[in-house]
Amino acid sequence: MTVDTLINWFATFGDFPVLSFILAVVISGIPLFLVMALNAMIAVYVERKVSAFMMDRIGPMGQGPGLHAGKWGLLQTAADAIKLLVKEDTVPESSDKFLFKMAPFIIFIGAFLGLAAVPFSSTLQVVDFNVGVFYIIAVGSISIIGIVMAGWASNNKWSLYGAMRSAAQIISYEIPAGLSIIVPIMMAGTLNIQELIQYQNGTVWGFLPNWIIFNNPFSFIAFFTFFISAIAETNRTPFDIPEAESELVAGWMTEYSGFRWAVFFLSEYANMLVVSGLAVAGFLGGWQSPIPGLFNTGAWGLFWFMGKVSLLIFVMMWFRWTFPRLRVDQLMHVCWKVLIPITMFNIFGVGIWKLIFG
Amino acid sequence: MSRYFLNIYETLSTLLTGMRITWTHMINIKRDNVTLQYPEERWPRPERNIGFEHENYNIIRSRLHVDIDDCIGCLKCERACPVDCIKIDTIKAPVRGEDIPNMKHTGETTNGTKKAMVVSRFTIDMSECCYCNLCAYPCPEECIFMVGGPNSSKHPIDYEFSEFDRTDLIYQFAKKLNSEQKDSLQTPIPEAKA
Amino acid sequence: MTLVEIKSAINSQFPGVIIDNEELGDHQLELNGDKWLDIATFMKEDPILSFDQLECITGYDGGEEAALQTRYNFHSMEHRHKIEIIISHDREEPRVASIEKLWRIGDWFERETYDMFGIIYEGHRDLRRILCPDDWEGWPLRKNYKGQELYHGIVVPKIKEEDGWE
Amino acid sequence: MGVVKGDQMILNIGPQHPSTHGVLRLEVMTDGEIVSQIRPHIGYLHRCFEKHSENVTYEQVIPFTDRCDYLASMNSNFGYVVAMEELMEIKVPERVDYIRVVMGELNRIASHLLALGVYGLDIGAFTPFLYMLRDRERILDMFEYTCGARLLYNYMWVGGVSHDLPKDFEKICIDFLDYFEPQIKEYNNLLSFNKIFVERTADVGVIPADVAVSYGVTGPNLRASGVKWDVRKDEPYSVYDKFEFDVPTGTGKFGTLGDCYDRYWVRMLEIKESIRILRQALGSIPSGDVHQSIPKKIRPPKGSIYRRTESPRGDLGYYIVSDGTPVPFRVKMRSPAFTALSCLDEVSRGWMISDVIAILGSLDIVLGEIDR
Repeated sequence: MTVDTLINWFATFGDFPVLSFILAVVISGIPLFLVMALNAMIAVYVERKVSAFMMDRIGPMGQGPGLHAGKWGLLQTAADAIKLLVKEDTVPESSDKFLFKMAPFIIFIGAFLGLAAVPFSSTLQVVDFNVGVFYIIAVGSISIIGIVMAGWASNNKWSLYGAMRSAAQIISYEIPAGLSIIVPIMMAGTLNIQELIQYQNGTVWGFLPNWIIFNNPFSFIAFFTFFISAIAETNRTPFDIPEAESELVAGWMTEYSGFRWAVFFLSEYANMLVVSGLAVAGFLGGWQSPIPGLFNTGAWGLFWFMGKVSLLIFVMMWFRWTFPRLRVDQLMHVCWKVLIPITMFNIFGVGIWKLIFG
Repeated sequence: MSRYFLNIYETLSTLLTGMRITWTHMINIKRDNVTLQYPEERWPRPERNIGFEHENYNIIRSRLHVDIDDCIGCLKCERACPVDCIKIDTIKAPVRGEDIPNMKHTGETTNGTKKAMVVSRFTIDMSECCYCNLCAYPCPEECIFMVGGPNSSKHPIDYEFSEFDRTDLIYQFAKKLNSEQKDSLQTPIPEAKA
Repeated sequence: MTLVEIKSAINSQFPGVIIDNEELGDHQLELNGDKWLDIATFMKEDPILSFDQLECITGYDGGEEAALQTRYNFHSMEHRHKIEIIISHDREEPRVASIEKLWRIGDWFERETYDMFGIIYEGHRDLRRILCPDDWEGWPLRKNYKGQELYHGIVVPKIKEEDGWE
Repeated sequence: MGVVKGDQMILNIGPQHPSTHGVLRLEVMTDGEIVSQIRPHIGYLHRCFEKHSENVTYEQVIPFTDRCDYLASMNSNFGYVVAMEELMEIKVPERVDYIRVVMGELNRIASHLLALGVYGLDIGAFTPFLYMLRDRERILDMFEYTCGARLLYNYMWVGGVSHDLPKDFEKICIDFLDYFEPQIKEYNNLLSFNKIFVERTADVGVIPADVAVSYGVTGPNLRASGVKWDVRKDEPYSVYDKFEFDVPTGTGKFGTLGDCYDRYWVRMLEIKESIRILRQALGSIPSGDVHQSIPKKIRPPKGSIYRRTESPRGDLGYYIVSDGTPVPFRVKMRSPAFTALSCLDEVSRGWMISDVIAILGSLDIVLGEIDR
């Protein structure tokens, strides 16, 4: 159900290209936004529960008379969302008001555009670019502009620190992320996400699904380097130095409240979905079933894709509630001195592998 | 060079150890959970028979309560209080150890001590109280105590006393005397200074 | 080392600085404050005394008639002996040399004593109030201290109210 | 603070900040992330402990000492009563001494647990904090069982303790120790040996031994710098001379001697030593009356005393001057966290902002005690 199919379908009713284009974009954009909101709500709830369980707590619970937060606290995130929406939207007196108000939306746009190219199943993808992988990586960088805007416009030293750290971090980690995703691109020989997933059909080594991660040792390592870089790009622990709450209070989000802050939150979780989606599409076979040849059709694709994405998001949460946080220079150390050499080596290795084994 | 790979190995192994621990805690949450759903569940409060013979010494640090019928107005608790949250006024009783029915004043405590004073005011400001329990020890009649625990027979426990107004936390224990009743007694004795 | 030995060591180096005071305890030593910096330097650097740890500086106000005092508790990590040095100051203008450069903790301890007693440590590089606000008036721990009534328009609560309980 | 040059910036950390451990304000001169100077401003929590003490009787001072070091109230009480008993020349029954040691060591464990947990939080690890708080809670439960209060105990009195131990206290305490000892291994695996944690703390904020002594840094912070100084061992008070325990010192386990990791690790080792003391003490508490030597009226003779004890944060000294009345003439508290904080400026110059937080956390300050 891409935009293209919608446009083609509208074309059967007559020739009105501009209107049909707008209609198609809106019709596919609204579900995308719902996906984003739903993802944030579910992810926040799961994150709360996961963190609580890891810490020997039980997290939000709604018991007793009345409807506190639903059974097992299921309505907690809904209540939180309502709270955030009705909260006062404070804008600091000495801030750059225009940029301050703009910043959340720029970040939102970055996440939203990235989501447009995520292949939820073989047909369920808003736009199927021929350079999809490249597009997601490129669009992901838009959020840096928003973050720097937010940090600068807040006129707060903490925000500025957070923004600068964030910019340095995201720009640096794009390099290992890009270098890692080159491995599947080299193997499949395409930048199109659907073709990339199609390439991972069948089996490898006799019994394993032919996912790129299992294809050869280099791509196995490449998955982990990509995943680590992806975590860093989404500013999550152990790379959450831009919003390190024990150092920078809340980093670039310090001055934000209410709805604008909720937008940041939404984008953060959407970004997690996007990078996990890219990792799944590039390395874990996308919407392909883990049992080659079985349950591989129709809605199963969505199920497998979301299942794998959820697994990766869970691992991100798992990291967050287990690890301490790195320091700025250590973060750069990991990026430039560990990840980039490894990814370079990987590209080389995959090239050799392709040369020898086809 | 080997240092470089050793570092990577150490990092991965220690991180995985940590992840294993949080994972075990997560899947064993039913066993490990320590949260209590507060309004529905509560911690058991320690109630114990303390190890020396003074059985009525209190072990709960909760709201202060005064059995005003037992109070002889000796001001010991007032003097012991480090933050001066107890305030007592007394008026000399006409006859030592006799009931004054119209003021609901009893002449004798439950221990049999004859009272020489009518307590006209006994207020405790629980918002100032620091729960040090110093007032409970010197009381000769054991009439000031923190509620609950071994004293639960005298007064039920009250951990969760909260009010909307600060002044509501000033507890009045003395029996209300109007000005005529006060005048009918002797002139108030100025309170002793600590 | 016992107090007697420490006493004789100081006395041989700086004759006449030790003030005899019968009331003092067996670990206390009252000194004349004029050469205090030299004595302190000697106490720290002399290998036999070697007081490398300044445990505590206590300000002391004996009341209207008596003097203000600074009491230093020294301890030697090396020899494990200790001593308390008492230096009395003029009430009107309490001044004594600062030992902040010898023992770095003297910095904050002297600031605290200055804050509470108004004793001025000459040569201290940064003698400001430390616990009270910078613009607080009076020296709180002096016995004749009267608290200010208003501080930036805020009523300062009395330390112990006379009869204001209601 | 001096002149702010063009590429420098003054950053105010606190008084409201997640990791200043209270209301501490740090004026930090930074050049980018690098810190060039720190000026701590304290006094936000000043509650006039010393002035108050001159207006209440000797026994009424004890609740105020609770509130100074509110994370180790038992040890605060302990220091005061030890000083008072020395001033009044009271010999307390042995049972009282044993009970005090048990309580003091339990509170040391509780305090160190909080220190370590919050340190993890400063570095960014959330989970160990809650594990440690979970175990600290059990210690607080034992305190509640003993004296009715969970945080501010007013338990130790001059000449005795307020309540005798419950009859089954020893069993409960041994049960707790049996449960608790294996937990230390888990903390270590989860936090102490975690490579990220080690990288963040090792070699950071080194306090050399001479600097530490000059700044009057005491307790675990001093021992982490390699100076073997423990008041319990070197100037034994109460019955500490009867127990066998080691004084753990820093070894530069992963980095340099006296770095943040050493300070963290010494606390971890001290918990183990406290468990050792507890096991010895619990086995041999003599019987007796805990109230017999409490004086009816506390009127110390004229004189003064300076006595220090080992609180979880270091040498907690009380300077008490008596003029023979029931009201103290002067009470001065030499607080260990006060001296530890004073060296922050020198130690953290040249490090990054994140490291300042790490160093501050490793000093384990309690603002209630610093400001008094």
